[in-house]
Amino acid sequence: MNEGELIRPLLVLDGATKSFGAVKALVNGSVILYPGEAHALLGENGAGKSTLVKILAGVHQPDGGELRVDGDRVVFSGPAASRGAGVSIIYQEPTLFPDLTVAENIFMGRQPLGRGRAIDRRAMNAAAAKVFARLGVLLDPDRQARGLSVADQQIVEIAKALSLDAKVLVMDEPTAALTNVEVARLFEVMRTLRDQGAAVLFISHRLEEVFKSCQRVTVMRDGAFVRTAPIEDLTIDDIIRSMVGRDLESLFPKTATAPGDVVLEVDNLTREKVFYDISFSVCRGEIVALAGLVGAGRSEVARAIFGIDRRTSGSVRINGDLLSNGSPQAAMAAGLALVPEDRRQQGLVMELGIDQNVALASMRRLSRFGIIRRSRERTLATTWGKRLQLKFARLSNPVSTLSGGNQQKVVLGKWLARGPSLLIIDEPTRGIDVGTKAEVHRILDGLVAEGMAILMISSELPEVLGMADRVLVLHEGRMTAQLSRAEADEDSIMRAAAGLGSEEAA
Amino acid sequence: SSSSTSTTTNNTGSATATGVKKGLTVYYIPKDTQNPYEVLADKGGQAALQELGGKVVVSSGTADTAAAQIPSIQAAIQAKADAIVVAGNDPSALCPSLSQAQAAGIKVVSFDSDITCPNHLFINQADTKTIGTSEVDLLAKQIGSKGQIAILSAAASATNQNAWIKYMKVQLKKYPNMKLVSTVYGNDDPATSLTVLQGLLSAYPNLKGIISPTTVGISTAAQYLSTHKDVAKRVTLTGLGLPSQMRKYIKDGTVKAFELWNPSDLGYLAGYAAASLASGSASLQTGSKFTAGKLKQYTVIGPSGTTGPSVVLGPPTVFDKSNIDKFKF
Amino acid sequence: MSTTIETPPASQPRFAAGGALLRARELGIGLVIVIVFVVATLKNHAFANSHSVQQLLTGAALVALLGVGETLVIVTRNVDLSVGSVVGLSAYMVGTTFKHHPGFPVLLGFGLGIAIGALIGAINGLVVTALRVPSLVVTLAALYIIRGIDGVIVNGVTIDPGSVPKTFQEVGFQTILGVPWLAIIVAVVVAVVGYAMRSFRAARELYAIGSNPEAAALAGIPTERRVFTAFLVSGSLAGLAGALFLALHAQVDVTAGTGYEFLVVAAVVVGGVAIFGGSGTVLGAALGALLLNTINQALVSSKVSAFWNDAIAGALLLAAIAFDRWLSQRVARSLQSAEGAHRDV
Amino acid sequence: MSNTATVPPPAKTYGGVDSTQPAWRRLVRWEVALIVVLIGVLAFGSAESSTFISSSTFFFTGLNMGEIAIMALPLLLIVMVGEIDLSVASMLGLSGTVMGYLFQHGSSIWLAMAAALLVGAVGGALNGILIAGLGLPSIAVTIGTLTLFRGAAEIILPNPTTKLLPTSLTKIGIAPIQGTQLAYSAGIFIVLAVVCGVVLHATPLGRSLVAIGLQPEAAQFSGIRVNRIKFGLYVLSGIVCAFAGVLFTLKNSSASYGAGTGLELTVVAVVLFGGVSIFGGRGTVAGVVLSVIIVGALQQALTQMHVQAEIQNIVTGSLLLLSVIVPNGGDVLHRLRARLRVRDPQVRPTSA
Ligand SMILES: Nc1ncnc2c1ncn2[C@@H]1O[C@H](COP(=O)(O)OP(=O)(O)OP(=O)(O)O)[C@@H](O)[C@H]1O
Ligand SMILES: Nc1ncnc2c1ncn2[C@@H]1O[C@H](COP(=O)(O)OP(=O)(O)OP(=O)(O)O)[C@@H](O)[C@H]1O
Ligand SMILES: [Mg+2]
Ligand SMILES: [Mg+2]
Repeated sequence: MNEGELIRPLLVLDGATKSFGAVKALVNGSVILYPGEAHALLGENGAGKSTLVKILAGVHQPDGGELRVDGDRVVFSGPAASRGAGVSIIYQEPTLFPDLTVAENIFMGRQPLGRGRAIDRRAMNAAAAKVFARLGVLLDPDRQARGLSVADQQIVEIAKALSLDAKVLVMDEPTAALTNVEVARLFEVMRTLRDQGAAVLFISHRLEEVFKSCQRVTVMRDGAFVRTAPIEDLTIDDIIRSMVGRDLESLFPKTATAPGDVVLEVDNLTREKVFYDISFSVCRGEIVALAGLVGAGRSEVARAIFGIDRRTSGSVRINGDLLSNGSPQAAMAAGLALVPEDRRQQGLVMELGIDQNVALASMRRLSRFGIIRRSRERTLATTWGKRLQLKFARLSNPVSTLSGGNQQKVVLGKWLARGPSLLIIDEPTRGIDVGTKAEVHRILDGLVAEGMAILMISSELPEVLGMADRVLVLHEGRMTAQLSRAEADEDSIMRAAAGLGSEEAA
Repeated sequence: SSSSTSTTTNNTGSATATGVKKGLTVYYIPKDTQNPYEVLADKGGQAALQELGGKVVVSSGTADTAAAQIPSIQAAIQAKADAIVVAGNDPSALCPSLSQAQAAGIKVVSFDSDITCPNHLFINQADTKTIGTSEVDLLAKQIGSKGQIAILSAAASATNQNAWIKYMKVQLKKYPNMKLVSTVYGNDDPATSLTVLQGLLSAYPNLKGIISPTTVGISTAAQYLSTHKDVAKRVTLTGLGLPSQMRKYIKDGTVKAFELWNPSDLGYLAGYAAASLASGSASLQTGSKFTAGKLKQYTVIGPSGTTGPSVVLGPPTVFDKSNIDKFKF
Repeated sequence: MSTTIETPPASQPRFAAGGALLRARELGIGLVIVIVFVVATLKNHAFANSHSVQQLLTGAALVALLGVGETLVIVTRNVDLSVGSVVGLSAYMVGTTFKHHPGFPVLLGFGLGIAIGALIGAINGLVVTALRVPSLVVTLAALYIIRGIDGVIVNGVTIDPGSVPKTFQEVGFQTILGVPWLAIIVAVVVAVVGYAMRSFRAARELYAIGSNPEAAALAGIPTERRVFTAFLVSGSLAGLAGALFLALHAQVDVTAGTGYEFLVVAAVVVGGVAIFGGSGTVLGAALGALLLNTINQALVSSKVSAFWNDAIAGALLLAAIAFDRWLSQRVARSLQSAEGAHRDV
Repeated sequence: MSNTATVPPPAKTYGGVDSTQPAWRRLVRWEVALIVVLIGVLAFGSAESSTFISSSTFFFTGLNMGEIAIMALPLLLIVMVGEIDLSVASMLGLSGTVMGYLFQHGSSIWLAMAAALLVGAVGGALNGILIAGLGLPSIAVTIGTLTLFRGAAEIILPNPTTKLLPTSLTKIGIAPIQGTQLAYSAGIFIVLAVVCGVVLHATPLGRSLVAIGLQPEAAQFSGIRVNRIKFGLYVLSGIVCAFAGVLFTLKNSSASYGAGTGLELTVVAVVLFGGVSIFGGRGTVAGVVLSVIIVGALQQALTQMHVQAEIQNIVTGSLLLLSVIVPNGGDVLHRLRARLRVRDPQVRPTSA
């Protein structure tokens, strides 16, 4: 893209700063976007990527620095202003209106008007259908957004951004919840946009995607600009080094362990309309991965085992004895722990302090005569904070002030503090940077070494292949394969996930 | 609780000719601060105490509940008042507080709606029996003593209403062809009164007459009839109402006749009674006499049935075209 | 996903499902109203005569009108508890104006009522949006304050029919072709606002705000201005309702409109408006009000002892809420099972 | 605020808009403000009325606020989990009615009281089933039961009781606890408040309530029995309000179905004025206790000064408004400054 330097940049953010009270989210946010380029923005959790995005979106007003669009200095008083300037955003967390139709979600505030400035629904639905066609998805534009799967929610977000035909398209981890196929489609769309002279700012923790789709890379660390370079001048290791600020030892540390006796035994587990006849077992000292496409029903299996959802039929045994249906308390008593998929809603009470969150699952143990002892609570949090290398200012700070990776560590600590015999962990590293990723993997490896049994749900194949002793594959709520570490590879898992049936099944 | 005071200059404690001390403080505690009927009564009370060189404090809540009246009673105790004149929102819920007041040496007088507490004087607007019977007779005269009739009352728990209704039923025995088909309660709230009235009319298409022994009820009903001539043609309305509110309906013929006494006279009498009790110039003994200024002399009647010692203001006035303009309240 | 061709364009049937959701709510309530009406008529034929039908409409009119405004507010995930007190104040103010300025133009009377309501609505909206404080608390406080002010003004003096212009009162009872004026006015308001809520961007943004406030902000919706408007409308309609209250009763004391706040919220919820915002129609709210009033009058006319009214009304309210939930859950489930059908590889 | 799937709890303003508060704000607690207000009220009262600072004022305040205060405690807990109960006053009326009816018809006073409490438990359970069980919105449900309970009371006891209750019990309406100036109901409130305070602020259950109020789903995933706890709270509320109804009946030495009509708003106001967030998760018992005292003292002061009841309503409303505005004052200023920062010349981008 060297000839790119000759062209006038579409958008320039220069030395933007932003702090939230004590937290310095952005020290030097700088990025230059040229027409027709896909530009990757990389950095660890909490590096300040989303904050930078929210400044481009006009959600946050920067404390300092300047922003130029088409060479003119601009100040975005709010999202509307940003959009008006031709910048469209896909936020990290889906921002849908569950009560409105998919089409209205896409065109809110810009609905096509008919006679008497009244909204022309037919035209609106047609337009939405067009965008979906572009993305190669079939979603009913007239369907309520409530009940959309995580993936579909992300699809709608993308459609929303595309429908704006913006000069600058910013995507904050749009692929975190997508299937490879959808990701591939998204990349095609990105290409067409670039051909039309738009600029794309792409944020992802999946470096392989970045290499597939982007021309230039900007790396951030601790809220500050580190470097910008053409992709071809970089190797994965260069990028990781400048992200983490040090060399990184293997991403998937895996010490072979001999599986002990069976801890979890699932037999013909069924939940109507979600999954059917799931049977498997997990032993001490092994990591069993539950693979499949988003929407396959893996989380639901986990929820049913842990008792959040009631199972329609089938049985769950922990260390031999039956687990009563629909009771997380019973599951916890039996030594189960579930690190859920959605940190912000399910894993943590965002406004409670770090210590109180860590203690949340062990309050009884921490209290004497029914009174919680704060001292013990703090000790517990400190201990696990150390063991998990948690980065935080004060234990009493609300977890909302931590970055994604550190939030995930708090959830882990909360459950490990109970010393469970089986740990179910759903998307252990979704939206977590490589550095922290490696840490989390090391922690998991250490746990199985100590003889814990782990059931890991993951949408990232490398993670599955790297960490699992055995791989179970789900397709539309049915188990299509059980693969040993030896049998498991990219191809065999994807075939099973796609429901094409693997060799032995065929 | 709401208040307004009226004082007179000379406050020496010496007894006057009527044997009533000067400088007395009487707390008037109406059902609520807004009830127009009782606003008139309170004014009468203030006039009385003015004449006696005393002072009236009007104090009550905004809602017609006993709970809202209790703080006012407490204020009277705190202020070392000489007497309390109260219109009970509830027959007995006020008794504990009033007994505290009596323990503090405060004389208790009730008016408009009586209370069941011991040792108090009830100022009866008109003999309960008379009201009950006269209402029925008044209606009977207008509808030729036959047909279905109904009662539109205030709250189901209002003592005075229930007492009158009791005597109405007794009197109805004299009219075999008049049938009381229903009693509905409008809680002295225009909207509720209207709803129940409408329900009443659709439930009993050939209803002949309605008695509404409450000012809010009768005026609401009158307004409805005056705006629905077809209904007015077949339904006759009477009851207890304020001339000021009913004048229009008497004039346009919606209502032929209704009755009431002068509320301010009622308050005025209560004021004199309270002052006399507080001065010891009158007692709860049957036959005890006291003069009530312009209203001349009154005698305490002995307890009868649920009513304790009481004095009766006098027979109610019947208002119709002939006299309605004479009354300004 | 890649083989999207295989999956049939399931659009049509699901559109039906979506539409059914909207229709079913209003239909459901309409159905219940009819049932109550029929049962009441069977118990007492007089209930079906044109007269009592008119009464059903007039009786429900005011609450329905308030329900329309309340719907706008609740849809934005707020609530307005001050409506009852606004009715009281507006009714009395218009009344005194007529009393002390004989010959005050009738139409201006309504204008005055609306103006008073609008003022209070504006204040509510301003406090809620500018200071970002929960509307439930703000409007509860407003309820206390306005009632207080009303009491100070009224001070035991009733407005009596004599001082209310005849033509003004006629709005309260006159009918055109057997349809009460009140009902017509409310019907017009419902039609207009209902259409706007379906078809105008600003109105759709109200739903968006209630459905997901943060997303609304990100979508660049002027959240504060919209919420403010909702309160403004609610206040104005309450003011109008006050004027109509005066027209209907021709006499006003301090009790006017007491307890309406809960009645209105009840009607709105029965009408299928989600109490936590995002969905619901003004037509539903109006029907909810009609249902509650139908129930009340049916009870009286069916000669059920007056003492049973509240109990039965309360029970039916609970039933209505439960029914609505059951309905929406069924729809949601049908949507979920439908969803994902298209997501195969 | 439980039934919206993808929506974060309304109180949370993370993202969306700048949500951070200056450090000094954490020091300024609403409770402190309340104490200031209380001192103000006392000073004002004693200045305006010679009889204000007196043992009888103290007794009367307790006597008048007792039941309201007692009902405020379970409501506090319910609001903490993000729900509400508007049926409290109707339950007070219903339980009193049941008690009065049974006693009137010759059952022993103790049996009558027991029955009243039982009714409270049943009524609370009804709320609990509809709200925790079926997941219906509590504000709508309890408006329904508000009407239902009052109606039931009306059916049971159309006319007030006449049979006088045993004076040994009704004296709680006249006399303070021996040797003190404390009304019985107030005494009971203090005990309950202490218990409530310990439970809410120091026990796993209390912590669970906070978690549920802030983030129900996270609470559920942490093994907290969200629905069971909510159900329990409503049953508790029912019983406590029934108990308040018993006290109320004894205090008035008679029962009538209208008892406590309209008190629900007062109770809600007292709780909110105590600084409890209507969205749940935030609130203290201390705040509620202070607010009870302030409201009671204010009523006494104003009544003794012959201030119109209407004015008292205005004062109550204004205080309520302050209780939500003052704690937000910091944010408001913060936002205004943010606004001003944006106000500098806004250059519109021009497409080259
Ligand atoms: N509204 C806020 N209030 C307080 N702190 C915040 C806020 N938003 C972000 N932060 C903090 O600012 C830092 C940067 O956050 P940001 O979300 O930009 O990181 P990120 O690079 O997007 O991380 P991730 O890859 O996990 O999304 C983090 O420490 C985060 O906790
Ligand atoms: N928010 C939701 N509301 C309703 N249904 C959902 C929701 N999320 C998922 N589903 C449905 O539940 C099933 C499983 O979805 P889910 O995304 O949990 O599967 P998954 O394999 O756990 O995917 P992942 O864990 O990678 O997100 C699918 O049918 C999906 O459509
Ligand atoms: Mg981010
Ligand atoms: Mg999942």
